[in-house]
Amino acid sequence: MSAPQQDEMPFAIVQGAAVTELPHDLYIPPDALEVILETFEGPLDLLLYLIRKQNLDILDIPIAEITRQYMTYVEIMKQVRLELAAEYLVMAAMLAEIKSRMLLPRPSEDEEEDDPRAALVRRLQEYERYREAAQGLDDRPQVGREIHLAVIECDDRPVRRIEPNVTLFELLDAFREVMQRAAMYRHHRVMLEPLSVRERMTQILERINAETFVGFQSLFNVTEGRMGVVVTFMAVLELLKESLLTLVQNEPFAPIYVKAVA
Amino acid sequence: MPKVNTELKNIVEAALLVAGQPLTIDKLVSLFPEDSLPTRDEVKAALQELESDYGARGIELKKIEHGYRFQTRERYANWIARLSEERPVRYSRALLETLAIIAYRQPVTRGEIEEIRGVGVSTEIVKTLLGREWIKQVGTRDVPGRPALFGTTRGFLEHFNLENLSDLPPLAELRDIDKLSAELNYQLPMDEPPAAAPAPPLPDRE
Amino acid sequence: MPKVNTELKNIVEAALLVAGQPLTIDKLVSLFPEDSLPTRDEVKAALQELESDYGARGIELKKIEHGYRFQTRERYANWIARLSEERPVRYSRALLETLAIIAYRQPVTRGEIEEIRGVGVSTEIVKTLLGREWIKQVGTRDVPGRPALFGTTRGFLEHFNLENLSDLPPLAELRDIDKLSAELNYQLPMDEPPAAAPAPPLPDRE
Repeated sequence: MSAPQQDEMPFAIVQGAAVTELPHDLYIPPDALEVILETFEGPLDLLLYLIRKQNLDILDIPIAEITRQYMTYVEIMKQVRLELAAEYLVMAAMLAEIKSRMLLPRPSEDEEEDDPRAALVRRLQEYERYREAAQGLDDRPQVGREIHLAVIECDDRPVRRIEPNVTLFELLDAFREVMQRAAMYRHHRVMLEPLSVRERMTQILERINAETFVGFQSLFNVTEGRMGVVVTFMAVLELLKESLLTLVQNEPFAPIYVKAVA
Repeated sequence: MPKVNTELKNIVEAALLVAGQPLTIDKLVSLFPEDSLPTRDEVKAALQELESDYGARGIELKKIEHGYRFQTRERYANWIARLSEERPVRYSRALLETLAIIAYRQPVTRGEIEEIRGVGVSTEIVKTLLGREWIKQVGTRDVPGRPALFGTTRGFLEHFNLENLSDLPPLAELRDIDKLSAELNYQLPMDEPPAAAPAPPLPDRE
Repeated sequence: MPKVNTELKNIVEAALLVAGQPLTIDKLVSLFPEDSLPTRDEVKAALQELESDYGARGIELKKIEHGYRFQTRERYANWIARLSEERPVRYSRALLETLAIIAYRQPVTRGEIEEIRGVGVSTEIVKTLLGREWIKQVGTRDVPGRPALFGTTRGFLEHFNLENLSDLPPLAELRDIDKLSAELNYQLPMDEPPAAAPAPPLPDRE
């Protein structure tokens, strides 16, 4: 697709002139063009490529020439690729600006004027060192590529599992969240008994079963004091309400017995 | 017996130690390029030398059917076992929510938990909580299907360093969890009894 | 240096070979029961002996941060590569450059990476690096938007066979801008590159 099928099909329009042939100094076989364009990691990478290709020193870029080559590339990229990163155009503008500043008359000798290329050179250098570092990283021995971890099997290795820890905070946080969710559904109005009653309900259920009767009074532990007795009583009432236990009294004033609902 | 080439032996050693499965002699031969294939006898000789090199080490070379592999010496099994003690996985949010609902709503059936959470509770979660001995079945509800009722255990209280359930903050306070967390964190580590907090007021109803 | 106990050395050897990941000295100590804990120095001595035992073998003991692991020697890579059919993954330059900037400049924001590279950093790349656990968010920069600051992880060191970050070769030196040729090429337009400028020497290392 990048190869020119007909001479009249220009690759690009550079500064008003149609480019029908790839510039000689691009050194790119036409069918490889797109692949190559895609290998550039951005405008800095392209610039470095142009500079290095001509064995030029970053510190001494012939800005006019490099700008011309850069523009050619950018125009070609515009033609063959639908999307061109905006950064390429920003760079093109920057190059044009540097070029024009360098055309201005030289400032007087005693005036220290920064080379207009300075900022660009710094960026290029900065980028280049990381580009090299990236190459250096890739050249390192990597696990799974040059080096492999020794790991031997141990069949009958008893696995001792350690259970994850959970903090009370995590538990409460989970509960808060679920309650918030539940609150969004009105019809799921969740009633919460005092926790002490809830706990006592569990304890009572553990003590009773469906087969044998347990004395009602034995559920109470007087050493818990008044509050404990009340909690137990509420728990029994709650269990009754939820039909989890039955109370049996054979005759008035006879002992009351409790058993789980079968 | 051909003399053993050190490079050959090293390559065989490295291959066996990274393969993760027994390697046959043929497989070991195949690691070499066409133009420098060792003979099967040479590989066998390398294996024999390796076997004696590791004669008194922490691992040993074993022949398994037609393959060879390194394995740990059995008598070090106890030490090695402790290696795998780590890496506890984290519990899922679903599990924590289920546990929290059981704590606050006990005795409660799985169906009721699902109703509150708005989503199903997997059998896996219930099993994990039972296995951890944080919850137990305390009865069944007298409705069709007779679903199990779950409640928390002594182990639950111990893990969360609670003397009893009413040490859990009432729901109303949960809304201000950030303030609460500061206090709670203060209570950890678990060994210490909770700073004698006054019994919280009876929880509000929602 | 305490005399090395063979059993201790064997256990350390077996544990490292079973673990398949770096183990710290503390972890190695923890493999022993309370009543026979070796000292850290004893374990260190065992590691040193192992290192020299394996000095000319197919695998070597390598230190990564505070951990130790056994790995194949790089020079046997070609043989070991034939063990498995899978081709090792190749990473794109964009990914490697991003990683290099994070490694050398950490902590660094995505915006700063983009500034250096001169192009945007795709979310895909950041995700891949996070997913491989080579980088992690280490904080946020206190500027508007509070962008995430990234740094490398131990997984990064492990993968690239680095004992620590200072094992990375130094970045190429930034040459002084003042050395810009005094002779600005004012002679525009020019189609030819300036005569001089021989290939620059390899950049010095810092």
